[in-house]
Amino acid sequence: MIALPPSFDANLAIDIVLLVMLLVVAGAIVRTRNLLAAIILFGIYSLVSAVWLVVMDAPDVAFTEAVVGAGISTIVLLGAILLTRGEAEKTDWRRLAAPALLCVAVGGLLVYAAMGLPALGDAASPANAHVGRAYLEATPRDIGIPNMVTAVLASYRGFDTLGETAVIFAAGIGVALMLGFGPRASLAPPPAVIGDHHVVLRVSAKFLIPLIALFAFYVQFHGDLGAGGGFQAGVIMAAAIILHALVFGLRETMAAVPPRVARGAASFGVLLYAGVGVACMVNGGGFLDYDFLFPPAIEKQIPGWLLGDPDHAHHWGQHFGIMLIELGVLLTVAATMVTIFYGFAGRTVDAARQEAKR
Amino acid sequence: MLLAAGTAGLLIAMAMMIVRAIMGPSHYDRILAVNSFGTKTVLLLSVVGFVFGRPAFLDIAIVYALINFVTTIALMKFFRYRSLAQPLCGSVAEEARDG
Amino acid sequence: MGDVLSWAGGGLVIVGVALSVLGAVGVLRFPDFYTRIHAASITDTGGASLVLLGLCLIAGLSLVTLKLVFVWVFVMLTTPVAANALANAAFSSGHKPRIGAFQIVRTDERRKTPRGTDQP
Amino acid sequence: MSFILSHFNYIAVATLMMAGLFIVFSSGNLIKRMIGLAIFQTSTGLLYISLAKVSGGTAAIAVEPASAEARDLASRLDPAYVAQHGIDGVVYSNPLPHVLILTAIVVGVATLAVGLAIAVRVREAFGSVEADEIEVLSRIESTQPGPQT
Repeated sequence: MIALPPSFDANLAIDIVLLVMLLVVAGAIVRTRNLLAAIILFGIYSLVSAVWLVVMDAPDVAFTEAVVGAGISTIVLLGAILLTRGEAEKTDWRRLAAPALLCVAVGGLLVYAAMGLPALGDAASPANAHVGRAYLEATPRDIGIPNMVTAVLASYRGFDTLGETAVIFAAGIGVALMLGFGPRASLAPPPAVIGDHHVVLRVSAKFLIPLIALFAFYVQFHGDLGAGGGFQAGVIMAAAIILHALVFGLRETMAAVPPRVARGAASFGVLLYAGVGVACMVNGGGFLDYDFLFPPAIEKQIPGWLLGDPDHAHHWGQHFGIMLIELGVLLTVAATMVTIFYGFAGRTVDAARQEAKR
Repeated sequence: MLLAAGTAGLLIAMAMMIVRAIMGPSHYDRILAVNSFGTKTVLLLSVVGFVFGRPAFLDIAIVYALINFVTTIALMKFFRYRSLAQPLCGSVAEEARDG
Repeated sequence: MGDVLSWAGGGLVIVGVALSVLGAVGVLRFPDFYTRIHAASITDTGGASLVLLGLCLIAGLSLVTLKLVFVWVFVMLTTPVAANALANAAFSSGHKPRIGAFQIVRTDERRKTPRGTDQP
Repeated sequence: MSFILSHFNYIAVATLMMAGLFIVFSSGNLIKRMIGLAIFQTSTGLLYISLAKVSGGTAAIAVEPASAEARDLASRLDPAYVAQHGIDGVVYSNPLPHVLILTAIVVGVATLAVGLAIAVRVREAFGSVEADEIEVLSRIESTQPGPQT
C-alpha cells in the first residue's frame, strides 16, 4: 500500500494521468521522423495540456491553449510543411549521444532544483499566499469584475499586455514581410467544377462559420464575467476565417476579408489599445489608468443603475476601458493570425505557379 | 461517484486514442484518432466541470468541438489535396485532368 | 425527485462513457481505416448524446443546461461531417479498404507504398 | 512516495522540457526544431500553472458570496482551511501566473510562425531545411565565384 499525500484527491489523480499522457505523446514526437505525424501528435499534445489546464483551475489559459495549440499552430505548421517537405533526415545515433547526455544532465539538475519548490497546491507558498492573494482581495474593490484573470490582464498589468499585443503585431508583420502579404500575383480562377465532392462539408461549413464567429463575440464580451477575453476571441474569429478559406478557397476568403483590411485591423487594434492609455493620461491619470478614462464631469452623469449597483459607479471607467482594450486585442490578434495564414497559404499558390513556370 | 467513474472511463478511451495516433499506420488513421480524441475531450471537460463543482466552464467544451472540426478539415485537406488555398470543389476537375 | 434525476443522469453518463470506451476499443482493434472510422464516429455521437443528456438531468433547468445543449448541437454538427469528409478524402485518394469487395488489392502492390503515406 | 506524488508535476515538466531541448539539439530539420521549441515553451507554461494551483481551490472567477455554488464549493473542504485561505468563503487559485501564460501562448504561436517563415525562406534559398545540408550548400556557394545573385 503506497502512502498518499494528505491532499490526494480526484484533482491530483487526473493531473497525474494527464501528465503521463503528455509524457507519452512527447516521447512519440521525439521518436518520429515523419513531420506530419509529429504535427498530428503535437495537436494531441495541445489538447491534453488544455484539459490539464482546466483541471489546474486555469480555464482562461485552457481556452487559449485549445484554440492556439490545437487550431492555429497545427495549421501554421501544415502551411510550413507544404512549402518544405514531410520527412526529417535520419540522424546517426552517435551524434545523438552528446545531446542526450546533456539533456539528462540538465534535466537532473532541474529535478534536483524542483525538489525545493513548494508541494503542488500549497496554499501557504509565498506566491499564492502573498502576491496572488493580494490580487484576489483587491480585484472586487478596484476593478469590480468577476473574472480576476481578465482584471489582472487588462487593468493591473495592462501595460504588459500592450507590449504582448505589439509583439503579436510585429510577428505578423514579420511573417508578412518574409512570405508576402498574401499571394503576390492574382490568384487564378479555380478549376471548373465537374462533380461536387464535399457537398456535406460545404453545406455544414456555411452553417458553422457564422456560428463560430458569433461564438467569438460571446467569448469577447463574456470575458469580464467568465473565461474568455480578447486573445481567445481573436483566435476563434481567425479560426472562422481560416475555415472559410479551407472549404471555399483562399480566393473567396480574400475577396471577403482582403489582406489590406486585415493589416489595417491589426494596426488599428494596437492603436486603439494605446489610444485608451493616452486618453487616460489626457484626463489626468497615468497611462492605462482606466479610472480616469472619463473626465469627472462626464463620470458624474453616468447613473449608477447602469452597472446594477449604485455603489460601484466609479468602476464605470474600468469596465469601459477593459472593454475597449479587449476590443483592440481582438482586432490585432484576429487580423494577425489571418495575415499569417494568408502568408503561408498564399505562398503555396505562388510557389506552385513559379514551379509551373520553370 | 458515477461522474468520477465516467471521468476515469473517458481517460481510458483517450489513452487508447493516443495509442492509435502513435501507431498510425496511415495518416488518415492519425487524423481519425485526433478527431475522436477531441470529441472525448469535449465530454471529459463537460463531466469534469460537474465533478469539480464549476459547470460554468462549458464554454471551453464548445470551443473544443468547433476547433477540433477546423483542425480535422485542415489536416484532411492537407493530406488529400496538398494545399490549404484551393477550394474543395475544384478537386474532381483536377483528377479528371491528371488521370 | 432531484436525487432520482441525478442518479438517472449519472447512469446515462456511465452508459455514454461505456459506449465511448467500446468505440475506442474498436478504433484500436479493427483491421483498417474504414472500419475504424465507423467505430469511432458512431460511438462518438451516440456516447456524446447520452453523456450530455445525463449531465442535463444532473444540472436541472439553468444556463448550464442551455450550454450543454449547445455543446450537443456542435458535436452533432461537427463529428459526423468531419468523419464523412475524412472517409471521402481517404477513399478518393485511393486508400483501399482491406476487407470486403476490395480484397483484390495484391499484397505486393500494397507493400510498394511506404508506411504512413497515402498519396496515390 | 508521498513526496514524489506532490512533486510529480515538476518532474514531468522537467522531463517535457528536456524532450523539447533534445529535439532542438538532435534534429537537423528546422521544422522539427520549431516543434521542439514549442514543446519547450509549453512546458514552461505547465510549470507556472502548477505553481499557481491551490489545493481545493477553484478557478479565479469570482463566485457570488453566499450563493448555492459558493456553499457547495465550501462544503467540499475543511472549514478551518477555507477560513484561512479563502476569500468570502471560497478558495481560489492564484490568477497571476495564468495571466502571464495566457499571453505567452498567443505570443508563442506568433513567434512560431516567424520561425517557420524563416524556415520556408531558407528552403527557397537553399532547397533544404536540414541544417547539415544547408551548411554544405552555403560553403559551396561561398567558395564558387558564381554570378551575382
